[in-house]
Amino acid sequence: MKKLMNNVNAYVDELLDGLVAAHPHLERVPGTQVVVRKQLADKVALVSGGGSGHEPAHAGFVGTGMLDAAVAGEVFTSPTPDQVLSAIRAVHRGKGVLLVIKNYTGDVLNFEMAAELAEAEGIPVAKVIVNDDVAVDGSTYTVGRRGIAGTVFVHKVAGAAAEAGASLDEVQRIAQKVIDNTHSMGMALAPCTVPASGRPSFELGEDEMEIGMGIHGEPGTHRAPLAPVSDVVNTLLERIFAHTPAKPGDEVAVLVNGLGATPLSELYIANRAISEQLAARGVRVYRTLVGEYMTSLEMAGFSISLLRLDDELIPWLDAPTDAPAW
Amino acid sequence: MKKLMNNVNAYVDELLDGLVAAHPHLERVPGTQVVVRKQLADKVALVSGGGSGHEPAHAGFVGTGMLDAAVAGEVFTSPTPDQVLSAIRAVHRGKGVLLVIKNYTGDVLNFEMAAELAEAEGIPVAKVIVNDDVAVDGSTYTVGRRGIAGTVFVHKVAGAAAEAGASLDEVQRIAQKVIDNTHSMGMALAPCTVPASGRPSFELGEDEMEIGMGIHGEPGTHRAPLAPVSDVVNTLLERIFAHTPAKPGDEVAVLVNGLGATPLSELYIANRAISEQLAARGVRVYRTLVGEYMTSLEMAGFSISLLRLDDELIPWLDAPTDAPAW
Amino acid sequence: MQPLTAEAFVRVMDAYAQVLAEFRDVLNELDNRIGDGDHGTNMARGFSAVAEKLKASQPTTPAAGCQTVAMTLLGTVGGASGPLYSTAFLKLSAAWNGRADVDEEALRGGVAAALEGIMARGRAAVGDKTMVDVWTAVQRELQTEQPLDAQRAVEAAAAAALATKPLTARKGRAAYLGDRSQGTVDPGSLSSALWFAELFAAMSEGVVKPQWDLSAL
Amino acid sequence: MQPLTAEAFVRVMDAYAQVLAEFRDVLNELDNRIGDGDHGTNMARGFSAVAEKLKASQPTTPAAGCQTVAMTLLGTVGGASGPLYSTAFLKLSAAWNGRADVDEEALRGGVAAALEGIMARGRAAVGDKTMVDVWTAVQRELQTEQPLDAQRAVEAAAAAALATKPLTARKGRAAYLGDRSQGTVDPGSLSSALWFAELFAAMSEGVVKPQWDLSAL
Ligand SMILES: Nc1ncnc2c1ncn2[C@@H]1O[C@H](COP(=O)(O)OP(=O)(O)O)[C@@H](O)[C@H]1O
Ligand SMILES: Nc1ncnc2c1ncn2[C@@H]1O[C@H](COP(=O)(O)OP(=O)(O)O)[C@@H](O)[C@H]1O
Ligand SMILES: [Mg+2]
Ligand SMILES: [Mg+2]
Ligand SMILES: [Mg+2]
Ligand SMILES: [Mg+2]
Repeated sequence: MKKLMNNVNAYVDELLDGLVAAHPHLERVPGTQVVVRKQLADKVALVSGGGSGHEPAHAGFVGTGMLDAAVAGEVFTSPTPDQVLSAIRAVHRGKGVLLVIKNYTGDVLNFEMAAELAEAEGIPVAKVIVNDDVAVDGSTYTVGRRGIAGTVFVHKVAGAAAEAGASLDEVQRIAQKVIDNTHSMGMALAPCTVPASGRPSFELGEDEMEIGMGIHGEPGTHRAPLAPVSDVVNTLLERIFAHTPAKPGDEVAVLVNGLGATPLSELYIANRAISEQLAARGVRVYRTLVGEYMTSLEMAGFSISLLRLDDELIPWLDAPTDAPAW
Repeated sequence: MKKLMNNVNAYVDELLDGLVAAHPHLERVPGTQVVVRKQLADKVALVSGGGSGHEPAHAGFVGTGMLDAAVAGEVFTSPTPDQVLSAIRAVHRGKGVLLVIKNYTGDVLNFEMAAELAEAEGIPVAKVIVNDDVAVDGSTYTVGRRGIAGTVFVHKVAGAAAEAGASLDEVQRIAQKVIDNTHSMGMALAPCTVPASGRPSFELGEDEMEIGMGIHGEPGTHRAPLAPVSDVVNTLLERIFAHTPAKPGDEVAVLVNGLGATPLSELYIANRAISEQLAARGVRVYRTLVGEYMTSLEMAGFSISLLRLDDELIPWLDAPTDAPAW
Repeated sequence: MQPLTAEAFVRVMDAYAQVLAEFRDVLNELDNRIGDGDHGTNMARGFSAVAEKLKASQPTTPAAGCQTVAMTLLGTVGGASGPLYSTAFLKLSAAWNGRADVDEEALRGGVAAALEGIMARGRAAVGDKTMVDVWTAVQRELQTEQPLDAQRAVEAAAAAALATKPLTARKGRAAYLGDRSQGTVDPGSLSSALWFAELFAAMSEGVVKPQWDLSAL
Repeated sequence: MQPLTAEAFVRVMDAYAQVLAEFRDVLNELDNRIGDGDHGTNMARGFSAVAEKLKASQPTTPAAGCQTVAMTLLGTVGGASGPLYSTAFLKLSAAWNGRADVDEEALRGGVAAALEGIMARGRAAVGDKTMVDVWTAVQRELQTEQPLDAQRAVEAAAAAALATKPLTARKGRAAYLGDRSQGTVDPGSLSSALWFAELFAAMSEGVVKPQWDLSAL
């Protein structure tokens, strides 16, 4: 394991220090792994978070018009409820707090417990659960789909609505609308190594790729021989279009998300195929994001997220934000 | 070699297609590997470029207030003069063109020949040569220092001055001032693989790192056993401070640049050490950029660049830009 | 069965922390096969903090001890198992409130309440290949066998853990594996069975704790 | 020495393109050791384009042929070697302007002009471990030996290329290696020596081209 770090046990603590040092409009809630905006507005507050190792998610999305706080767990481990509660307390300004939770049992349970504790303190808390990953979606189990990179669209759109003064109910409705219209799927070429374990999260042959890979190395639909990226894009889009409500003539936002080690050049090559294939499907691309938004340490691979847009969502998507990673 | 691509010979062509598809304010000059702003302003034009494989450099820095055109060579190979000439012709609006060249023999020669051809056509061309890499700087050879990630500061500051209407001489002077005040040094943990060759650019043992690594895998000062990142940062800053004019009390901009495969979390951990060590040296950090600005495909590692600031440079550094990668 | 005093409860938790340190890699390995490989790390981190907290706070009742366990787990474990074990101990604490020690009847009520809490929080049913399978097995023993045979209860817990092996996970991270989750014992079931072994051994002399054949997990 | 006609020039460039295809991996390997490993790819790409262009354009004078070579290299090679070889052929073209063929005197003037062009552009001196070393050796032969012994010139070029091996590079990418650039023949010197071998062989019957011992490079 080759990593730029000092102490494996201080990995999250040190990265959060380095993050607030780089972004002076952010600060840590002392004694916690919570990053908040220094200037809080008198509005509904948005809190998200999850395990670390997905940087810039989520602290990189804290800023005007996006999140008010991000809670960082250990690498790939959901944060504890007391941490989430600290975040809720730190950002609540009397208008209530929306929790944006990715659909993992650990995340859901820890955020839910924090919500109960906060409500016991009289803080109105609403929540939405993001489940954009169409790779795992079957009737054989009942946990539902995972939340992956499409979560960033929820932060952006709901954050902009909150910044503009929408009520907690309204922000929750808009966030849920984004979730209902966001569908993602990823793939991986090479694993990552969790610092505490020091071992690669999985093994893939030199000519293999994993289709449907989650952001913690959870497997997806199948393992397949390495293929040209245009074919890979086709596989991912086929499955996304089995779920997205986007039809010919609709407008979408596209997120081409790198998992960590994949060069931007390759993401652009993928985006070329994506834009061609969306055009062939008659879907119009309103806006495209290409880069690293929700990573898996140094995993190689990428995911595609589509958000179907309408006249309500577009202005919030385009609204200004000073979140460093948008 | 595991890459998201279709055809090794179309690597650059396809990535440029994907890039302009993602960024609608950019377009390609037809039949070339040149990316330009669609809306050109009536001002001094800035052109930069070099081999591909350093994305987002340089096309990601094309936009209002930064570059007007970026010329992309084959992966790690300087572009040819006819390509550079196409860029110059495409963006010249009667006020002259500044070429921002990284100090490699190939880049210098090809850009210089293009400049001569453009001047023969009556286009006033000025140039600056960026040589921020303090890793290689000795009296035994006469090629001077290499140009690496600090180049981005030149694009930003000189681009902002040009956007504000400065003359060609003035933009050149400001660019040169940035160069004189920018010093960088990098290191690598793992090599990259040029698509056309399919082989790793160098080999490093499981416990080794290369200090002073260039952005094409050129070696630097020495190979050393893997060390805590705070020690690595100390090594790089020691050498940078042997060259930078920054003194205690001065203000600097800091660029913590990932080489491709290094997770953002690790860059933040590095930035924590950097900000502590700069504070210990009495140097004030005016602004910090952390992320991938000039990469080496999927090389693992990072570089630090310091730009010493003054009252003239700060406003240009902070001026708005719509370049996607700033 | 001898009633569990506050001191005995602290000893149970201390012994359990040691067992978890021993089983950390085993639990991680099971979780690695069908989850994200951190169940051992999570549990060892949480319960070593619990053991220290209990030593420092010296609870005077089992209920107070359970309250400390619940709060400590809440702030140290994270993941899916953190809130679930925390909920279990919170429910035990509520069930045992006001008692100096825990007799068989109190245990019956406590385990039923804890299981209800785990199920309410995690929404898993028996057979979903989670710790619910083990807690349910113990709860059934407590319902059907009165007075309880502690040795049988320990063995029922172990058997329930082993019985998760062929199942397809329907809750938690392992569920994303679908059929590929078959053939591995659920790590949370094993960690629960390990706890019941310590608990019953403390409440009944001569209980023989199960020998785990690691290659059979 | 027999004067070089336009047709002979085209044949030289065609033969050279084939030699470069054969030596591509060797040149890449040398460049890999002390540069970025692309000199063979760059040269093979550029001169195969040159061979095609010349076949298509059928130049009527060596000067016109050199002009085509220069312009083609300019748009296909890139890197350091592209502008340098392009400059060399541009200077040859200027020096041979108006001539139907190239005799020894024209060759002398052409090589001197080309070398001057390479040095003006690349700012390298003899001994800096670049192609300048090879062009200088040939230019010296042309200056000092009149009439020229083509075989000696070919051998002088090869010897100059081999003589770069122990040198420390002071120009080009290899210079960043400092002392670590010692012990490898400069790839641009080898590619230049290969060209002179083709050129002189075409201008003088019976010239024996050097045998390269790859393990000695
Ligand atoms: N919904 C659930 N209900 C009950 N137990 C669950 C549930 N989800 C997961 N578990 C238990 O939690 C264990 C995994 O815990 P752990 O690995 O610590 O958390 P995570 O899955 O978040 O990494 C599983 O082995 C299972 O026994
Ligand atoms: N300044 C220079 N003057 C003359 N020749 C040079 C100079 N710099 C490099 N060269 C020649 O160019 C060769 C390298 O060419 P090539 O590998 O194609 O370009 P690059 O170095 O840009 O990758 C070297 O072997 C050397 O002979
Ligand atoms: Mg986990
Ligand atoms: Mg090169
Ligand atoms: Mg786990
Ligand atoms: Mg080269």
